[in-house]
Amino acid sequence: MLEIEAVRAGYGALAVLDAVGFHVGEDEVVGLVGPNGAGKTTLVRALAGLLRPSAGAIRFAGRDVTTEPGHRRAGEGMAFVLDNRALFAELTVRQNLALAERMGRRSGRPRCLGDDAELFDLLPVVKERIDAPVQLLSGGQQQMVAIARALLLRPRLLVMDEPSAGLAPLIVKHILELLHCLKGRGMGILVVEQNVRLIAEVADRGYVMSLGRLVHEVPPGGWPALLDDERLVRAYLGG
Amino acid sequence: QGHATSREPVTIGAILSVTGPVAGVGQPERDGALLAEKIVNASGGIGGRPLKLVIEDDASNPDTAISKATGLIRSTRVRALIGSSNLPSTVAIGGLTDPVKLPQVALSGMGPAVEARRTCVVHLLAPQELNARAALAYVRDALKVKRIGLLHDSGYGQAVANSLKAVAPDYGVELAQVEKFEIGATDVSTQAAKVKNAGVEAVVIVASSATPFRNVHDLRMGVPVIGSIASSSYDYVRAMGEAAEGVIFPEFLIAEDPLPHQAAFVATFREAYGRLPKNYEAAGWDAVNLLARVLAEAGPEADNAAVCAALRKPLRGVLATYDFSAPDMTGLGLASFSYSQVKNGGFVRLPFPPR
Amino acid sequence: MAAPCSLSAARWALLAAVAALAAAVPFATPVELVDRLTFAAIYGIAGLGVGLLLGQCGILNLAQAVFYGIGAYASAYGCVELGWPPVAGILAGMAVSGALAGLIGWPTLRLNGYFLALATLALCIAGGELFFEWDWLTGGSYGIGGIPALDLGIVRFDRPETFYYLAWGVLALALVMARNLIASRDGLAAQAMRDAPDAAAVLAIDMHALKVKMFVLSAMLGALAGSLFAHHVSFVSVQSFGVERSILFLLVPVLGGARSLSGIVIGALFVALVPEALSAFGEIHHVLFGLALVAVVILCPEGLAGLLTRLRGARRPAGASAPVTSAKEVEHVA
Amino acid sequence: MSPDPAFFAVDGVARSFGGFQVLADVSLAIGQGEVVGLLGPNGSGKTTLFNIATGFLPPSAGAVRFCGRDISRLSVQERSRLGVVRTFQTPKVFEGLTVRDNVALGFYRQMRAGMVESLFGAPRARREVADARAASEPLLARFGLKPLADTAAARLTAGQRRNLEVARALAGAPRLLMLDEPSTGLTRDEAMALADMLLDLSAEGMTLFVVSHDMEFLRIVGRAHVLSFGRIIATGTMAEIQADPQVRQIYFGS
Amino acid sequence: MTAALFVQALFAGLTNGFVYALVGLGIAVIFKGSRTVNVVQGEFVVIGALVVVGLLDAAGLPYPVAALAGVAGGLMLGGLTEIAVIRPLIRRRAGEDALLLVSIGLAVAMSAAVLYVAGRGSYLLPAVGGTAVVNLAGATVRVHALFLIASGAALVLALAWFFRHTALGLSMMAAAMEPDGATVTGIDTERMRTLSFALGGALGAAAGILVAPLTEVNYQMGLALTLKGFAAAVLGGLANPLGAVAGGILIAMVEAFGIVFIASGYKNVFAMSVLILVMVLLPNGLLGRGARAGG
Ligand SMILES: Nc1ncnc2c1ncn2[C@@H]1O[C@H](COP(=O)(O)OP(=O)(O)OP(=O)(O)O)[C@@H](O)[C@H]1O
Ligand SMILES: Nc1ncnc2c1ncn2[C@@H]1O[C@H](COP(=O)(O)OP(=O)(O)OP(=O)(O)O)[C@@H](O)[C@H]1O
Ligand SMILES: [Mg+2]
Ligand SMILES: [Mg+2]
Repeated sequence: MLEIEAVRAGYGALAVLDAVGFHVGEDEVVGLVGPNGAGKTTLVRALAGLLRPSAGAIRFAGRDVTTEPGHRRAGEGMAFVLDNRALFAELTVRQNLALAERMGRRSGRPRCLGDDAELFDLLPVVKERIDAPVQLLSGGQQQMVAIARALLLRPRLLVMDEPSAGLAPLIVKHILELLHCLKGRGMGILVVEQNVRLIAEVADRGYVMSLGRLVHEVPPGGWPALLDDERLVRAYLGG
Repeated sequence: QGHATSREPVTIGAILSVTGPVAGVGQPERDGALLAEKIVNASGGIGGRPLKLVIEDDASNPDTAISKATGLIRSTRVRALIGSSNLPSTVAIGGLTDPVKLPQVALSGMGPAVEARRTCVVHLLAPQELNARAALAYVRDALKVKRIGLLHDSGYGQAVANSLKAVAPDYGVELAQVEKFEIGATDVSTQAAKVKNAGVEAVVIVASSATPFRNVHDLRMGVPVIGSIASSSYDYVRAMGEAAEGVIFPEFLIAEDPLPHQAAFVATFREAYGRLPKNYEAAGWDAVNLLARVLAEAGPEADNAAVCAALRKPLRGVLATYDFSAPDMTGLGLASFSYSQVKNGGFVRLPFPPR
Repeated sequence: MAAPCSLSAARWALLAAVAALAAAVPFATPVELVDRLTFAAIYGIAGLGVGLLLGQCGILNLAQAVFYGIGAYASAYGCVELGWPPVAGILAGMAVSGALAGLIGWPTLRLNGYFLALATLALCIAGGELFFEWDWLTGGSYGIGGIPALDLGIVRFDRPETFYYLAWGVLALALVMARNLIASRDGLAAQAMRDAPDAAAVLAIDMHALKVKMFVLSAMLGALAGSLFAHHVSFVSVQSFGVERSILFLLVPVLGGARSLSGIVIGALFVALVPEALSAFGEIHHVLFGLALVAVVILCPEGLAGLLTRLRGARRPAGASAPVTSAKEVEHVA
Repeated sequence: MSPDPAFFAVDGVARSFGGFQVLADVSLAIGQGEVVGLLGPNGSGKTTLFNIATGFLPPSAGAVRFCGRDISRLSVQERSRLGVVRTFQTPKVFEGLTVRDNVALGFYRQMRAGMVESLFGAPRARREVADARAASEPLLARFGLKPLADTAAARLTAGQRRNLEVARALAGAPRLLMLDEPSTGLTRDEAMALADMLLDLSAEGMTLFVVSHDMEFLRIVGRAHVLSFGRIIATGTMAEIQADPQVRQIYFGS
Repeated sequence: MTAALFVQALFAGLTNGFVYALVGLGIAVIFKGSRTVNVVQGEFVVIGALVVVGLLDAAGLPYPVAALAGVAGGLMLGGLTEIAVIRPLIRRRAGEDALLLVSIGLAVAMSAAVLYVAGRGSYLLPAVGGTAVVNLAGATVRVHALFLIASGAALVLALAWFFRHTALGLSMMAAAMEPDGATVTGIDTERMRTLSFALGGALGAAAGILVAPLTEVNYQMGLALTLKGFAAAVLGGLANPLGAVAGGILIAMVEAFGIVFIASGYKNVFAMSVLILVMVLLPNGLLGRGARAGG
């Protein structure tokens, strides 16, 4: 589904990512963990087309999308929950979601969730505050809208940067269940998190990033071992 | 006589507002001045030496005028200075020419008190009080009415308005309603309505735009409208559209009905530029010609005082006949004015004052 | 810990060299250029006021022409009509401007962003109209002429060459003080409130009082520049104090890079010299000036001072990449 | 520990936005040196309560008391001067300043130089800023920001911003520190280290009021209140709260 | 004061209100779609009108064709401005200051170019109903002024509907508000920005064509128009077309009645004081909404 190869990227003169390569397959949840400043968000932004890599390649569904503008990637089925949420603050929840829904409908792909009701169950705020401008919502409510927006794009690949940030435990549970359910429907999912324990609950396999490089690959079922591995935890803290 | 190109040129500087808000004045002045330079040189220059006119654009801004004048006076070492097209620049430059008594021919009307003390700065356009008197004379003697309304802008118009208020009693005229608007106003219909409301017998408009004329026309007041030199350019009259019809201008009539001494200028100008000249073209032309004449008379090598003395005598130009011998430096009188009225988009001479 | 404001030896040497060069200018250049440079310093002083507000506080001030005008009229009216010594006129101008800024700033500086910019624009328009309307004081479009040369007892600043030293001396002094201010508690607080007002409030920064103080300071710089202008040109009239002049003063810091002080000097030189240089091209020189402004931004979006830094700074290391979209869009009023 | 109602109290506070009731009659009290938690589902009104307590929003009804004084009408900076300081759910850093100066501004309350002194570069004005910068060093080190001290805060990542904000809030030695989700975006170890540090500070007398969804982090609180639809539905130790069936149903989901 | 004077002032306020609003509308639309304040808007108005003048005089086109061509010209000018100047700047992450500077630079260049190309003259366009006036309670109002008010109102309602109810309108707003969010939602932010400038340019030209028959146009009125339009737009909440109309009418009414009741010499002092007062009382603008305070 997603394959990236020796990607380098950064901000102006500052190089952050150093030859990062990995892949996310269909029907799997891949976790990416790493300390503050490791470059996780930078990687997500490069995947989203918000930051152009200076070297390397990004392939999505067999096509090279490295130089493709970000908005086209969305049309092809890459959806993102960005760490700053990037919602349209002055628009209402309904308008925020309508823009994504329209995009998703145009793609012709099937919906991730059966219908709106399912979405509302999952993320209650979407219904409760549907006509409120997003900027008036609480932090967690906004996070839910950001997740809903990504789902409405009917993605084939879902990338989430710290999706649990600010969410109450109940909602985090909902999201974990959702991820389990989605991967069963042929979707690839990449979850970036600080919270290794959370990742361990949902991800099949994954990677540890530090100082802009993938320093460790977590094999399927390897998460609990990672938590026990003194050496890795220290390396992971070393950032 | 013959073409004077062989000897060292006599240099005159000119600071004109070719760009910026006063470009409508500076550009025609430049056209007239350049034409005059050509004609002066074609007819032998100044005492056999060619005339060189160095024109600088002050962009309608006194700061720039100061720097340019400093350069012309001290680096280019001009023999005389023309300008500027706008009053602030003129007064500012005067602060530089006055100490060295460099002859300066200003293309604006006389400004603040300090100008009257500058004995080497002459003004080719009428002082505002004279413009006021020209309008009032017509109101009293031709229209024979007593209650008038005044619409004026806050710049030039304000200066004329102050004079009008001061001298109106001399003419037995009452300014029944005086209304003001900012320079470049796009709508003065409320002010015009107030004037109409006051039930006046004539309206005087002093502004450098066509808008107030149209707004007054829209109110269908049915009383005579008197304009001023600031809005008498062909451009503005065209922009007045239908509203221009019948407006009376107490200023200078040149191209439509040229007097014998104006005919040559009008013909030459028309040939050179393919259009008719009006006040500002004539002022630019006059400035260069007057200086060429007095420099020739005093001799190109004469000192500043001698040139100034030569300048302060009766001199005939195409815009008007000037006489700068008065101690207060005014050069024009009421007799210099000619009155005209717009008919079918053109200016027609009015039989006033009766000769 | 080293004092954060001490300069390195190399920078001292550079500064000394620039100062020496500047001192030599009147001896080595045509007088009209000296005159232009004098105006550059005057614009720089007024522009510094605008720059402090814009760069440090994030306030767009379009009213500087009014304060400049107050300074100019105080000097003109004081010296010509009341026969004051020049210093009295200058101080009176600064005092009146400062007081007015405080009076008007108090209610309006509670506004933010474009609302505040509009309030300053309104002040500029209203002030300009009063300059016209109160012609008993300002002379209206006739202006006030015959303002005497600035005479400080020892020297008479009555020629471009001498005035040049005065104007640049004042600007240099103002820059040093601005530098002190920026490095101080108030300077840091101003920048904090510009970037995150809520967080600044939590740190007990009284933003409103700080803004008012900065506005007063800015206005006083404007008045000082206006007084110098009046004495240099010897004539003042309303035409010099319109919105266009406020925009000119805004260009000074923006061209150089609003947050840098060396940018003020660069911006002032630009607005004073470039139009002159371009006027050689004839009537289209305004078009060219406009395009030059555009070119500056395209060549160095952080201002001309940013360009200098870039030329001096390291080359871009290989491997860095360019962001596709803007990092942070302008903050807007909601 | 029994709360000393004289220190900090919220009394019958209510707030609605154009008919939408967000807080309804919330009362709670915190004693000096206490560490109190506030939790509840998303949108239950936690941040709104913080906004009211710190002066960003006026309450529709009720009062906020600090040290026995009604501070409901004081502005944010006046409350801050009394020692009431907060952090924000979405960190707000001064992007144009260096990381060090961000923290140094935390000492703003202790600085005294006036603008005239600053303009003339008076020794006191210079010294104060230098002192504040020096005093920032231990905090920078403590929050792992030392290597970034001279970079502009605009370049910080989400986690670094969170660290910076907490460091800045601690700088001025607040008396009541209100933290809105301080552990979000931090690594586990950072979160735990922060928890330890906060416990130390509370032992030294600082009062803490913490909003969080992070149960592991919330071990630092002695008591907690649970908000739901703007009402306090449970109060007690974390163990009591985690056992409360109503809280389990609407908040933990089991 | 007579009833006639009152009605006259009322209509002057209404007409000028829509003149300011038409300029402000373009500024609001461009701000909505790009978060930049377009200082060039007044020049768009002047150029739009002058293009039509040129097409009528020089090319002799019939008026409706020339007017449409003028609007199309404004559309292209706006779009081109974005593509040639704004886009490269935003790609290079220029800040707010840089965008303001470039906008001022363009305004200077364009107004000087107008002086260079069209000269110093003032130009009128044919008015609907010619110079005919209608008599209302003793006041006379140009037929064209009524036409201007009606078309202004229609235009603003259409725009409000466009931004609220069409996907394109929403996308334009979204792209300006949050470019990253828009990109990951599949919106081409650069295209949206170009479109908003094109729309602003077309609105500017339309404003010029509507306004010029009443006010004349010349090379130096661009800045004054921009300032009034900016005031109208900001007063209304900046990103709100309906607000621009409310703001424009408020300013113009205060001006008109200031002239009637106070003195025409203090018109702006009065109007600007009221403007500041309104902003202090309504810190989000006439129709603006507040953001969330605190965290
Ligand atoms: N806009 C920016 N400009 C310059 N440097 C930046 C910018 N954003 C991030 N960086 C730098 O890039 C590096 C990686 O940042 P990134 O945001 O990718 O980290 P992260 O792994 O997501 O961290 P966190 O867990 O805290 O979110 C950091 O060193 C940071 O300082
Ligand atoms: N200014 C406002 N206008 C309208 N509604 C508001 C405003 N501020 C907050 N709200 C609403 O009040 C409710 C409570 O918001 P608040 O931010 O206090 O929640 P919270 O408990 O902090 O949630 P979270 O855990 O997600 O941060 C939300 O439904 C929010 O939409
Ligand atoms: Mg991150
Ligand atoms: Mg919250």
